[in-house]
Amino acid sequence: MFATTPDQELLERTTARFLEDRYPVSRLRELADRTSTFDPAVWREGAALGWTSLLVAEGAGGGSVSGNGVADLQVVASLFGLHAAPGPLLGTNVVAAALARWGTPEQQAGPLAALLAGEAAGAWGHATTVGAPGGRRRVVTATPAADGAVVLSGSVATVEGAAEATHLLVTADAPGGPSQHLVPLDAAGVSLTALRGVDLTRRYARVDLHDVALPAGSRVGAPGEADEHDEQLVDLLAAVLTAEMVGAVQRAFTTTLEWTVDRYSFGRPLGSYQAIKHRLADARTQLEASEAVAARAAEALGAGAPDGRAWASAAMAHVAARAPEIVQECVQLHGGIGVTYELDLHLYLRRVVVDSQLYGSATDFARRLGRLVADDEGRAA
Amino acid sequence: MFATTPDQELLERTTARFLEDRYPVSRLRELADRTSTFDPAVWREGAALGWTSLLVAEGAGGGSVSGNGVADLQVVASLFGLHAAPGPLLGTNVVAAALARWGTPEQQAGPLAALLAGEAAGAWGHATTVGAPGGRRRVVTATPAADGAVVLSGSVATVEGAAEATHLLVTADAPGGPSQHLVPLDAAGVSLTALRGVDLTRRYARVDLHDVALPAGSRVGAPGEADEHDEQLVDLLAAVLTAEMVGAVQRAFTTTLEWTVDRYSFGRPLGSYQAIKHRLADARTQLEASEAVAARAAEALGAGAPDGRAWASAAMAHVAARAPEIVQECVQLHGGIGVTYELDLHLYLRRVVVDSQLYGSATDFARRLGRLVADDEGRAA
Amino acid sequence: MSDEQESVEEFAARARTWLAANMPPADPTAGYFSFHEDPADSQAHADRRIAVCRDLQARLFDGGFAGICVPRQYGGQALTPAHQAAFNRELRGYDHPLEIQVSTFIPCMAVLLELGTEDQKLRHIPKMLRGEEVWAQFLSEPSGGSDAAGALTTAVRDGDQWVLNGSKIWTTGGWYSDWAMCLARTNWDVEKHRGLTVFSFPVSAEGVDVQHIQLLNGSREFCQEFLTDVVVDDRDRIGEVDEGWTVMGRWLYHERTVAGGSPYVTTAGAKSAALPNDGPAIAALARRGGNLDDPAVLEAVGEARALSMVSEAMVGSVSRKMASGALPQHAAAMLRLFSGTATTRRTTLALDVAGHEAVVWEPGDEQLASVGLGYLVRQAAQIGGGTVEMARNVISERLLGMPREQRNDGGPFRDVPRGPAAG
Amino acid sequence: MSDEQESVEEFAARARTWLAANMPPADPTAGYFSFHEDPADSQAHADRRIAVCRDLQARLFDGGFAGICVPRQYGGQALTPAHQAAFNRELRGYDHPLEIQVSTFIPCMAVLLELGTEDQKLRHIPKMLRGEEVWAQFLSEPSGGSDAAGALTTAVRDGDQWVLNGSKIWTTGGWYSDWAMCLARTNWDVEKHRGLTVFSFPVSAEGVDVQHIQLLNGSREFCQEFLTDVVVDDRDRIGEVDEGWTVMGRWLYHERTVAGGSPYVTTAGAKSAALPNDGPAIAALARRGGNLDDPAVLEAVGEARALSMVSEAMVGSVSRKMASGALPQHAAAMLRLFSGTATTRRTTLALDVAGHEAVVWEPGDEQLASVGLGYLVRQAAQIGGGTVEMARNVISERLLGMPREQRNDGGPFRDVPRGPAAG
Repeated sequence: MFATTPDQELLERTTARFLEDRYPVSRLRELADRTSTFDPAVWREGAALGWTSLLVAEGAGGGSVSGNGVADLQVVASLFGLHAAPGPLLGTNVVAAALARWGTPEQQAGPLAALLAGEAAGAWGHATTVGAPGGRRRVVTATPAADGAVVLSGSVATVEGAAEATHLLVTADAPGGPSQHLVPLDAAGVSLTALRGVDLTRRYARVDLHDVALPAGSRVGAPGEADEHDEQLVDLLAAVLTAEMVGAVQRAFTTTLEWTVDRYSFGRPLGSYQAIKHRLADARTQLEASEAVAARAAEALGAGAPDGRAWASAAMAHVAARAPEIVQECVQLHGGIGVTYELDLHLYLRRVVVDSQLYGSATDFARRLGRLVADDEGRAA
Repeated sequence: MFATTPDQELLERTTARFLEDRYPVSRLRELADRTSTFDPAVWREGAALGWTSLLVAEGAGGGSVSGNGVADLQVVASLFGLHAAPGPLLGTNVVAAALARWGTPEQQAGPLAALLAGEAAGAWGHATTVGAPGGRRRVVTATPAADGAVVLSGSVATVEGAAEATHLLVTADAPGGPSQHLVPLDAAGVSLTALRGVDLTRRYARVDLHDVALPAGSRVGAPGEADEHDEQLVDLLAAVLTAEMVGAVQRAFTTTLEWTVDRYSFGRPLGSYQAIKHRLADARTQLEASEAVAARAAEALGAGAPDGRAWASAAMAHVAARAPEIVQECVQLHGGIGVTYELDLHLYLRRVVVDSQLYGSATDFARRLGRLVADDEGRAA
Repeated sequence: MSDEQESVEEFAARARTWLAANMPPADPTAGYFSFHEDPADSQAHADRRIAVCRDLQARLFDGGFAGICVPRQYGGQALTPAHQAAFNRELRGYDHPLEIQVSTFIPCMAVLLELGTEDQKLRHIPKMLRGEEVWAQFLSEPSGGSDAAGALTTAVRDGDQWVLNGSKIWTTGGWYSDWAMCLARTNWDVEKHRGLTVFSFPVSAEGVDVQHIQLLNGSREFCQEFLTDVVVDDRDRIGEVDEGWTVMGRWLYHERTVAGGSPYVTTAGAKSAALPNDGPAIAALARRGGNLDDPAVLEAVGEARALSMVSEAMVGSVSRKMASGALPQHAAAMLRLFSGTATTRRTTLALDVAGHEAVVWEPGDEQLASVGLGYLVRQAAQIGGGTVEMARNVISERLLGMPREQRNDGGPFRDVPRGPAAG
Repeated sequence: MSDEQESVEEFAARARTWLAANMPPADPTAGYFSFHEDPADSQAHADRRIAVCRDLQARLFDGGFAGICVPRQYGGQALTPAHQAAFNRELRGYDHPLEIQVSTFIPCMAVLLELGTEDQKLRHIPKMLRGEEVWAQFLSEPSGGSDAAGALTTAVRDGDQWVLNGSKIWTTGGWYSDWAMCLARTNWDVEKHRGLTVFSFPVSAEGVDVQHIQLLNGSREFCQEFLTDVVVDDRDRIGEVDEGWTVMGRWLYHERTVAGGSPYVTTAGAKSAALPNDGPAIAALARRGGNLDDPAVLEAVGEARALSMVSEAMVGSVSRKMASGALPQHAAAMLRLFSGTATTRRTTLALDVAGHEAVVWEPGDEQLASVGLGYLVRQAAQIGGGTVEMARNVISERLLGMPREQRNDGGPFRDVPRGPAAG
């Protein structure tokens, strides 16, 4: 869907083939009952295909295939949506991006290199408040100790893949202002509580930090920069999430279109009824619109354009609102079978429901964009 | 639409016949170009039919036809919507209700009696804030003078029929708390500025009050009661507005259904296309729902039920959201002719657009209901 | 042998006394949160509840309050709909066998009363009234969608018996039911509505395989049945051979009276207030999430509450209009359409307000899980009991008189196109 | 006689210099607030603007920048689409004759270039390029709706002339146009697409009566024309007799290039930012109304802005996909559908935010009046230029390959049902 250059098409083909092979629907249904869905071997192979390096500059050991790593990562993410695939794609890439942009040489040589190689996985303790109320509140504090060391305490509500990740990136309130820290998940004082959720193959945990002592050099970026850095990571995540939702919607739409051709009602194909035709026309159009704005966000972010944040927000505001509605429309057109566990459709519904809510909803991102517009207006006035 | 008793049916028949005769569409189109659309003779005849007395207890000179004057007034209001009729129906009935409920014997013997007889018309300086932001702000203050007299100053933003009314009911900030006052519109210091608007046959003005000296006895109700009284008047108005919108939608729907039967496209009636059938089914259902909830609000308010405010709010929240959408759907099904001045459809569109915004929007009333629910919850918790 | 009939008032007084002494109070929290993180819970939950219902129904029978409008010879009380209505009013606040009213009493007992043989009535109705026979409807089929008359399940005559083969779906509680009423095709060579026949048989009959269907919220109460050479006595046939569509007319009529007005149903009406995703429930979510002061959240609470209130007002007003003849019976399709879309919208509002907390939650947090899992089955409100699309067809064609959809299902049913999916 | 072609870069540099010396700057506030409390203003406004456009077009011609892709013998520059695109880029910030590009150049001039006679090209195209001939499209008919091929306007041959009778509607600026391109029926006895012919004639011809149509926002720029025995020379016929639908294929193709990609249009593209009902405009309304701090209002501002941004992204991406063949040309219907529904939604958001201030306003308050009156014509965005319903048909049938709608308009056009309304 998102590939536009020959190199991206190659990435798309190899990733698609790999995911089809490793994560057919039968495998996803097995994983649904497992406590852990993480397969280190699969993940290392994915890293070899390029999944972990796209947001990381070549100088830091990464590399994009098209010159725009955000757009490249959309190619991969859309296929994760299309296959409802597990794997720490979001957390690892976000943490890698943060380390590549703001990490110390030691962080880049150590944890980042391991993430790039697929030997380690990252988890993001997403703690910004996109839009105001209902956003996650930050409840981690960092207390300075001797020799630049720091002690972290608090709780991070909903962390994807925390149980399998090696490093957690989390923002803490600190004397010098909010700061990002890289927390080894095996550090003393870190405890995890497994959570339940709608997605069948992604696992989440609450991460509690009880006086976790970190040595000097755990901070990522300068003190006080974390809020802006978190916003930048939200921008990147928006590009990735929207692409993943587009992939999931694409799968739901395609199978539903086939269903309306094959299914007969009163001696006519379901798809010959105009009311159904028009609704699929609307769905197809919204899918195209979603792909267009998601791709445009990646274009702007990858180019470092000043309106990147506006595009990322517009993409989430639009796609997170439309994607679940399109898939629910697909459920409706299937009739009763559409709400059963037996039909595969729900795999894609689950994915878009989580993606459209967990890191900020369409409403939150619409408000974020609205605030950008209002601020511009205010400056112009 | 709203008549359920034989007496209400009589009121409906006589009112319908009278409005058809006095306000055919050709007459409305003439009035559209006039500065004033008020016809005192027609209004006196309407008063004789009962239009002005329904919210007033018999003891105060009024009388309902069914025992529930709010429901009776819905019968009349729905016909005002169906005929897009002019006339100070809203203002006169609201002011009459206020005087009947809280007025002094002198106010009832004087202004109220004139309103009931159709010799005078009322205007309401609607000043409550339904829902919080975007609502009208109160900017009239009352300063006590000697002998119980009072001096009013300020401005009332949008008063329907102010130019033809004899009395304005307005709430002012006063030392004893917000109070309602009855202001003769010919008093010294009252000035009007004619406004423009979407409705073709209703006229609005801004009323400025420059040190308007009122004698003792101009206050309606006790000091400090005005906020609750205004809320009660908003409840009544909600019942009337929703009925008027239902009438206007009924007309738009009926003519559109006929159009889809008569109009052919590709050799088939427009109404044989399933996409159009389904949209009219939705519209018909929303119309029925709107009528049902509006009638239920009148039932509750007329009976003085404790959930009257909730029903009135639910009715406006729902009808003000749906009515304009149904009429716009009717426009859409007419195609290009639907947005022309030539087709009569816009008469009803204009009416529902104004009714659904001027005294508080669907959003405002949804918030009002939400606050009632939240307060209940809070008490229960 | 006929007694002087007891007045409604006397009857109501007697019922009041009896209820206080014999029936347990209702549990207001029960029933509505039908989400099950572990699907096995769903089945166990239903089993427990049906056992309670059978017991409660037996108590009603023993107390002389079962089958209030059913003739005495079949175990009923031979009273009037007014007596039943009075009893239902008195029933408020008491637990009662709500879950077996639909299917067992409407439509199954109602259809037997109207179209069953004397033998069928005597064999089944007393047992139904004693809670001993719970009936299921074997009606929808996997290939059927909205087209009930397109049944493919086939019954072939073999002397005094019939042999049934095929599959039925969307049966509520197939596994705990005792008997089934089943629509089957007995003639493939005539027009589709003319080759159908209705049968009844025990769910435990040989060749009946009941499978649970798991829904996305963990519910396993719906079933699919596979019928393989199921042998049915001709005396268990309901109505004439190939006249099944006539039976279906009454079957569907009685099924629709679930919205109100049936003389055969013992219910205190919808359990009030605590609907999931109504305004108060959403306000509770928002209070928990700390965003009840957000005006957009207040608006969502108000919108959800308004939708419930409009539904309530509309059921009352449309029912009255249908009763008075101001609206035809087809107007009921507007209730179905409105409630379907309104429920969907409320489900969405609840998710919007709960947000991220409803897609990932602490184990055991039933309130948030029900929002997230409830959203997954959101469309059930627009599918179950007839899709909203069918309702829109009915409204436009029957109520508004717009042209009917073209149908390709005339002629011998054998030749009706069924598409590659029906292969 | 052929010169060495100027490179695009040289041409652009020359254009830059010329524009700075010869064209006035654009007025960023002009054009979009097309509301007119007094409808007479609408006509006067259009008259003034068209006079300006004619002058600007003449300047372009005199400067050697008119008809950049038109052959020299018809007054053009015989350069490439790349030159036109470069000129359009340079044009940003300058006023230019935008309002006469559609109709005069696309589709009319484009159709003449492809299908006109040499005589027709020589007579008309130079005048078009000089701003002397503004053309109108006499295409839609009052009875026609979405069915252009259902034209009832009839042309009857009379020797070397034709006599036209009928009515056309939705002509932009019929009264200020000089010539019209007109679709008419020349044969009622064949299938509907096979009996049509295209003509051209002066709008001032005897028997052409142009009437203004007043829209709900006060605009009077659309017209309806009544044709009564209008005599047209056969040399003004475009294309073959009864082959009008072939001409229409190109006519409609060129009309659709208004979204972009035409080599015959001189435009700097959509005037940016200040669209009515885009996010910034709604934020300005809210700032005025004092409710910009309401989170629901911020959300509305964001939603409106997002819709505009999505439209922009989608135009770019779908155009690219159509150009590369990744999507068929019919995919353009998705752009039409999205922009129609998005514009409608933005109009609604603006009204929601402005609220009561947009339904009753102080005289002369153009900002608020445009919101209220704009809402009245909201559906125009889903009607004009082909309804969204037709777009949904095209998307489902042509793009998704779903079954076509049943049509009852085969056979001789004379016998096609036209309904009581067409009486």
